[in-house]
Amino acid sequence: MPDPGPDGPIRLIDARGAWLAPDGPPHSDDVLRELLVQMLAIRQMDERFQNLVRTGRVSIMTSAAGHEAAHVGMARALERGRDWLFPYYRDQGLLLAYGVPAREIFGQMLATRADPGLGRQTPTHIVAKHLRVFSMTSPVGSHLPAAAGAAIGLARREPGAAVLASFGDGATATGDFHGALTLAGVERAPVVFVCENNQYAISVPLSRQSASVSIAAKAAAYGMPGVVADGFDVLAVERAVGEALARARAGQGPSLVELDLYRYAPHSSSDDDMRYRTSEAVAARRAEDPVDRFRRYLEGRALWDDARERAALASTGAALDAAIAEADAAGPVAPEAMFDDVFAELPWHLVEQRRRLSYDLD
Amino acid sequence: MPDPGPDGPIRLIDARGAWLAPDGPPHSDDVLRELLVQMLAIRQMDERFQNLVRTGRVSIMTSAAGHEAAHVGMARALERGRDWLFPYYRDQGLLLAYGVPAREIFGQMLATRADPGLGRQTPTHIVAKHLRVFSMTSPVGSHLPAAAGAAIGLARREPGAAVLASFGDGATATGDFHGALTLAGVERAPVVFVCENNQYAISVPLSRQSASVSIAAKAAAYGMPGVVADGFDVLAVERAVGEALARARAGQGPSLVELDLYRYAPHSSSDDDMRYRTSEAVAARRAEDPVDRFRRYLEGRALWDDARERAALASTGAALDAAIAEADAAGPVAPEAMFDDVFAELPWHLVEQRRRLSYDLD
Amino acid sequence: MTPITMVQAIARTIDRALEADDAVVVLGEDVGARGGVFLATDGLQAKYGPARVMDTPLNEGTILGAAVGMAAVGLRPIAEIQFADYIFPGMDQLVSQVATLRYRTAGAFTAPLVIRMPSGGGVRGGLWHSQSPEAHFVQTPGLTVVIPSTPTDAAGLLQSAIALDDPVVMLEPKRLYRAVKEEVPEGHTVPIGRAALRREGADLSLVSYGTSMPEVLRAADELAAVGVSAEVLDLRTVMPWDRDAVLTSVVKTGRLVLVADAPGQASVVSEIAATVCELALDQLLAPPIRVSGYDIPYPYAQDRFYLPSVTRILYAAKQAMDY
Amino acid sequence: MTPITMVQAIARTIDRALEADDAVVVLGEDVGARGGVFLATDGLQAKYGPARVMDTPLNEGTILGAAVGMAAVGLRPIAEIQFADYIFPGMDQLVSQVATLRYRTAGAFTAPLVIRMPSGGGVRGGLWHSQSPEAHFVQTPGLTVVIPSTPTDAAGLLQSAIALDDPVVMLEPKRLYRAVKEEVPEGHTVPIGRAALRREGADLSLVSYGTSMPEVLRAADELAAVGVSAEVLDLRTVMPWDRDAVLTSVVKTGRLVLVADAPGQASVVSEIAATVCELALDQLLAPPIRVSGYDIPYPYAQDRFYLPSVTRILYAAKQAMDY
Ligand SMILES: Cc1ncc(C[n+]2csc(CCOP(=O)(O)OP(=O)(O)O)c2C)c(N)n1
Ligand SMILES: Cc1ncc(C[n+]2csc(CCOP(=O)(O)OP(=O)(O)O)c2C)c(N)n1
Ligand SMILES: [Mg+2]
Ligand SMILES: [Mg+2]
Repeated sequence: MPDPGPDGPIRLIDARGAWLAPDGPPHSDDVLRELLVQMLAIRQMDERFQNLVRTGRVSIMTSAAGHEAAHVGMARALERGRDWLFPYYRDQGLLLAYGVPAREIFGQMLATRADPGLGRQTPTHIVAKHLRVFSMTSPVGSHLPAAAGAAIGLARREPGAAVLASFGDGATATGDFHGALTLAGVERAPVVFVCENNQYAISVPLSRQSASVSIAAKAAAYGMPGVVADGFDVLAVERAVGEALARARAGQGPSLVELDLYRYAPHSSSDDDMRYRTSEAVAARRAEDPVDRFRRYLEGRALWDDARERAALASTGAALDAAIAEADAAGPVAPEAMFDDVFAELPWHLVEQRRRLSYDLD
Repeated sequence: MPDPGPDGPIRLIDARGAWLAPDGPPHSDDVLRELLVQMLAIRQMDERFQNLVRTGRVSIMTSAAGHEAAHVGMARALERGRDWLFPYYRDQGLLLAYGVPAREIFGQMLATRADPGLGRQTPTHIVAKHLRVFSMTSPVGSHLPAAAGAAIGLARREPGAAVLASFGDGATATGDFHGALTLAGVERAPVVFVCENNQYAISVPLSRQSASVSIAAKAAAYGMPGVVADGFDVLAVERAVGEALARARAGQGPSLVELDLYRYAPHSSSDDDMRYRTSEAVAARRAEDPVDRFRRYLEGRALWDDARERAALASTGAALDAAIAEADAAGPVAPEAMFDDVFAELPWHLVEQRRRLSYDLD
Repeated sequence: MTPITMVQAIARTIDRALEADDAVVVLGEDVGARGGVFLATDGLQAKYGPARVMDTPLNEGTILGAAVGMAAVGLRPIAEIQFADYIFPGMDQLVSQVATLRYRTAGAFTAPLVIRMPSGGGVRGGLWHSQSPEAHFVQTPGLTVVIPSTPTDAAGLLQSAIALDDPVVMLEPKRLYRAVKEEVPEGHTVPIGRAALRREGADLSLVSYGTSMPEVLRAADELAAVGVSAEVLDLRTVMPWDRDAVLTSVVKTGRLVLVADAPGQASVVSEIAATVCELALDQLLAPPIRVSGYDIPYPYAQDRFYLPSVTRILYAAKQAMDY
Repeated sequence: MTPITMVQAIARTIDRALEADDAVVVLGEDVGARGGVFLATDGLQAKYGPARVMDTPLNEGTILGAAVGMAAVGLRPIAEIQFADYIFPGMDQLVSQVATLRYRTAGAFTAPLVIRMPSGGGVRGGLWHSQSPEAHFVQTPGLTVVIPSTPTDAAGLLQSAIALDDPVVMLEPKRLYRAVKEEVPEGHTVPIGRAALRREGADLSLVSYGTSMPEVLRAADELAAVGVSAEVLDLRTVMPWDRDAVLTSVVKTGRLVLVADAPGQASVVSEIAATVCELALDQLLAPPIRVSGYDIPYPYAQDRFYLPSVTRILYAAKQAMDY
């Protein structure tokens, strides 16, 4: 747990589901239930991703388990159609909650023609321009300068819009993180940098990634406010990110928000986390699970029960399975398609290389 | 002037030469006079550099005018033979004060065989391994990761030694600055990062380089102490840097020291600073000149007078001119020498290329 | 029309682009009040304001990455890297973000950037003010790479680069920034991918570009004086290079000398030599010979010995003629 | 002797180096408790402690720069870049700091580093887990570049690289990490700059290295089956490459097919093709033909179509034989 500063992290609901904040909940009962449904959906999607890897249909995946509250809270804080989102490879839950069609998400995972990116990228590197969601890159932190640049551009062309850029704790050590926040600070650009601090960059714990008291504390180096929110509390995430986005939209400059959370699964389906942490340590953080916590809160207010849970799981599960089927049905991308989009026009050397590919296809 | 934090910048002597500190001066009268002589020497060397450029003998130079107190104070804080120095291209004054022979410095400027680097580098990129002075690179900030690495290595092999790395305000925006301080913080490495904040990176003022209240304030992002010292006060520099080095040597980890100063000359002999600042602005900061200030302090204590000044200038001037003559006398490096030291052994393609050079030499 | 230098032609072209299209912005280190260290953006911030001609913090990766983000929301950035030598701190942004954007999004996003950088030696600048790193760009799929050698081509290639919806790296031979003045017609464009025939000739093809063009032309003159008719091609674009023009010339002359100031290993001229041999082996009367910069860091003391000299070019021509 | 894989051979060689010399240190992301994502440093932190096997923050420039500083004070660092694709954020440190240190200090300082990185495709890793960026290194004066294709060569080249007082980049074909097991003798060294003759042949020279070697050997087998005797050279070092071995073979066979998985433009194979043509034009019975990775970002969906296939190699061989 990072040092959250004098006032502690932003938290509205405690680990047992009790309401903590002086004010009441910010949403109608329906919306509150919807938040839980979204978190459950992310977890269901995660299981399906794991399955696709296990059956060899997908080569690798990075699990969002433990990030559900962060993803749903961020999605809720964004204004669809106005704001821009620059996510990273672990944000499939954020994209699902934000409205990216599951068909496109699974199309990307399976690299079928249902993928708007035509199967070019590593699984989970989803793009959704129709929702103002920028493309992901694998090099950690490398999307952050673009997020700052987009915010600078928006301030000039669409004042009132903001950018949200998300990334992991490991990304904070990169030169791109530093450059992006430096530029955003100087330009007072409308961008909110949200760190999904899951305590690890693969095996490297935060203590070996940074010696600052928290990630939020780094904000001062860029002349911007920094706050820590409990990343297992969906409403705290929504509030912290929402306030920062509101400031950005109002021309009050950038912010850094740290979401304190925990990665349940190994870094990726290719990782073995028992080499660097114990199952007891994982279990200890799972005891504060964001989904369970929010469910308990809703149950305490009699907004949720087993019947609703079963219904939600059944309907989301069916929708996800239908999306997989649709993604599959779109069929594989053609081998020759790998030569498209390198340039707007195919130069002569690629014309010839495409021809050479045909030897392999006969 | 950066926000120096609650206690203001470290300053022992004010702009008019009055003693401010509660304690007395840290040095004998002889040493105090020596500090002035060194600052005067740096200024004299600067004039000679300018002359060499004017006469076309050197292609470019970056002036140290305004950095004299910083250079002499840092040189004094280091322990020769124990500590390591990772300087940057504007630090010729620091190197002179630290004991790099003027013959080597001018040899480097003139790219003669008096240059231990054999004329390979741009003027002012001096190297002096015999004094544990590392090689400079032009890419701004790019020596800082090496400084952190050297400190990590020293902690293991020579506990009690420290590293000083100096750089400009512009360097603080680079990814290398961030990576170096991040690593040093995590490793609690014995390194002191000293920023010679001369307010500009060529034409870009600090306000467009960083939105933090000061450069020293960035230290918290790396879990290390940060202080601001008056970079026009040689004893303040020595104290701030000296204390940080002492902490490093004692195993108490890295520090960031910001020296608030001002560049008098254009960025380089190829720059025209009147495009981006006024001569009035320059004059305003020159009114607090570090050399004048220290001279006034010494005069106030009757440790200095015109006769001493004349004698010092004459003797240093003569020594510098002799060094130029010596550097010249060493003669130019041979054209073929440009093929040496790319690798320990010349590979076949360079053997042939060296042979081809001979066509140009006949 | 007043004759202008290459750097003036560049500044004028940027000026017109800023004037013609609100979406065009300029960003880089010292591009504002300073007007760029070579004055390629002289006076533009005063004219268009700091929001359109923007000084950035000292971070090349951030310059390129920010330009990508600006493009995502509809701008058309012209980014300056102060010296080509300083592309390397921004190399990941160039290779990973800029070059792949169209590809990895199947065209949903594009990177219509121009990335300008003074390159090449011969100015007594030493190790980090002299490099010609074009081969790094040529071997990065997704980048178009142009290198002018005249004021007119600089203006024309830049104009085409600004219009293109894909990222273009423009290397500007700094030694030629003020070497000559030409009357440069306004609005002039030079097609990307097309070489210029500088001299017609029958005996030998001299193919080059950028910094080395003056030496190549002088060598052609000296060859003419001894009765060797050299054809001279200035590639102008090195990715994609003008294969048809090169092959046409080589088929005609049967002899090829390639000249460039960049280091020779895995270079543009190596690529061309290999391709010509693959496609026109039987038309060759002599092996293609490459005259390159040396494969060493660019030395300060030997600045004038590094670049391909007229002597070295003539020596190669003689080898080809005598083969 | 138990047969071991390439990655085991690498881990063992690093282990022995740490044991033999206190000055040797390992640094990189996840090299500690995790043992590296491919297990090339498996168990070493437990054995030698975190001061000698050190996890770094996520910053490739810092890894390389810190290694340079460690070397300045007497250490001999072995740095791991987790994937070759992630060298680019560290490119300036590699090109500007590491590669030039000996040169710019006239030998006062050296950079006796080994920089290891898994490279190449064929593992369904997509754009940033598949690249082979060796040409970037080859054209950077000051770097030595090795690429093994067998467990024994991996151990032997690494051993030589650790002993060398200059920086060595070792690209490790990740597709071959566990492809075969061999008995690898302890303390085995492979000289840098020396190719290995994998098959003797009379009709055609197949020259390759790294990731593509298995396809090249299979192609040689298929050629043998149809009566074409192919000589196969595995370069192992691509800077400096073994010119004598290549020329000797080409002079013997008169035909050259070059194969590598990296993009083709301004590549290692282009350099070799150009050099062979320059030096042995008259001995060539056919033009040297290059079979390369495509000049596109490495696609995920078409992972298995990207790499030079046996079919493409055979097609090139046929072209050379039929010429
Ligand atoms: C520049 C770069 N270096 C190394 C890697 C390999 N890598 C992939 S993810 C990762 C850890 C990232 O950790 P963090 O930023 O905390 O995000 P998380 O995966 O924990 O969500 C590393 C080192 C990479 N993708 N990019
Ligand atoms: C990576 C890089 N980018 C650009 C440059 C060009 N350049 C040389 S000095 C300089 C400004 C450096 O300012 P600062 O760090 O404040 O040091 P100062 O020169 O003011 O002492 C710039 C941009 C460079 N040398 N390196
Ligand atoms: Mg993490
Ligand atoms: Mg400065």
